[in-house]
Amino acid sequence: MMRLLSSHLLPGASILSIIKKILISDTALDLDDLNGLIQNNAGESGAAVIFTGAVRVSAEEQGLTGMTLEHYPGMTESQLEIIIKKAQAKWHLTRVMVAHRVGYLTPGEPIVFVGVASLHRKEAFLAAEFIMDYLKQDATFWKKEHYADQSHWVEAKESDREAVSQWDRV
Amino acid sequence: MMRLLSSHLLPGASILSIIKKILISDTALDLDDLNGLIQNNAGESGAAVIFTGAVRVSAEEQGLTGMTLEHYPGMTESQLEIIIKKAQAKWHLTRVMVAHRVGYLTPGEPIVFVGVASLHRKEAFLAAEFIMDYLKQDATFWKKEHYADQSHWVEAKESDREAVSQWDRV
Amino acid sequence: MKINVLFFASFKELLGCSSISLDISQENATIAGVCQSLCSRGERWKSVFDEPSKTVKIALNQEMAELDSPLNDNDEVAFFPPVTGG
Amino acid sequence: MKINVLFFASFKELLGCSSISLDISQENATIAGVCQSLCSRGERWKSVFDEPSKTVKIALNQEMAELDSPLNDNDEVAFFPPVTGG
Repeated sequence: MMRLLSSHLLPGASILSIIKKILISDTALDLDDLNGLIQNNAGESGAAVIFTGAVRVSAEEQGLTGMTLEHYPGMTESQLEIIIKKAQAKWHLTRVMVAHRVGYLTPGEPIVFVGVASLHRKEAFLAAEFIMDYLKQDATFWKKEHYADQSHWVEAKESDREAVSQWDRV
Repeated sequence: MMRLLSSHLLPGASILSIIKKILISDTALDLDDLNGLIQNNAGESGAAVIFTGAVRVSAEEQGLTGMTLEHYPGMTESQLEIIIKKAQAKWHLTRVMVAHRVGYLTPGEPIVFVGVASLHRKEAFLAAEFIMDYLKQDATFWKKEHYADQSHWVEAKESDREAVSQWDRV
Repeated sequence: MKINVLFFASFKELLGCSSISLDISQENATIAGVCQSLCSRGERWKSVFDEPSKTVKIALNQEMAELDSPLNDNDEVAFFPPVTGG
Repeated sequence: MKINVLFFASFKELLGCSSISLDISQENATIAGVCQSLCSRGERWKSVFDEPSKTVKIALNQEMAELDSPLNDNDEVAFFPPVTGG
């Protein structure tokens, strides 16, 4: 079930129509659809940056069989709205799409999608990274990792708190 | 005609196989294909950042009918190789894809695609931005803008030279 | 007053409970009062809510809150560990 | 010695020429020597290659080069404006 939580296309702005969407989904994220929403912008934007995070199986996660993502319905969406508004106050963004999986995920599956379009590439890079950093710190999601013989909740990382503190300088 | 100029999959590295591709194309970039190469990485990477630049029609370019992209065959590819190698020396990248259009493009069409996958999001963001900044400064492409009543070659921007000088600090 | 209390992630698992409805007296109407009331439910509850550490995050009506935040009837209070999404 | 000279973008248009094969004497075997030879082809050529400005970029065998870079037989020299891709 894919739920589009907010989506508005301002009719007045012919070239710079602003598209903003938040999606929390308990089924696989359709990356082609999400990419298209940001990248196929008919020349109104010029620059687009997309971040995707997937369930990783590197040296640290050897033997990982899957992951469960839980969230706080209602609060998650309002936290994401706040983060996007903060980004829009800093940079001129023509399109913003944030999508996040919940439920059970297998290795390689996308967890999160952050896409922004802008007139200039620097703004697009900064905004996408800003939204990801704040999502990591403020959005009410929790990960549980499953291995063959055990499961455990993922612990928050100090590096993610540091990532957010950098933005005070921007 | 899509020409893949370099592509190697190191067979030894089972989890961290490195994929690196450069593509100069005189037909439309297939963004779905390019996105997939970076985003569908079977859990080996975790983080992926994609930048796309398209022919823009904002206030500055009102009335733009199209754009011609010219390049220096041979030198362009070797410059892109050098840029990617510099990025790989700074960050651990599991996948890198750089694609660039040449020929005649209409508004909204993608000009450039830079995609990187990595274990960590910070590395992916930095590498994608680094590659774009150096591509803008060093890769031998030239843009000519077409309007109804005139055409002109685009002038290089001071801001692009400044963007590259930032990386001395990283 | 009636307070709806939610638990997420490891807290939900540890306590075996995802939500609970509490009756809180007017003089106990802060989040600290909710914690005090929860402690009476047993040792596991006490381990989390007796002097809750920094790793116990609190939301009041879906916004981040503190132990001394005052409560009103029908408020929603949530307890959860630091978030780990993305 | 034989030098293959290429022109790109606005230079190609201005000069009406995308490549030219030059014969350069041993004592003139630098890129400055190539510029000198090109100047003899007319006013338009002179406007670009007589004391070429910073906006004339030079590549020798597909690597960036300078006016004093020495040349060898069959080298490829390219002249172009600052790049504007991406």
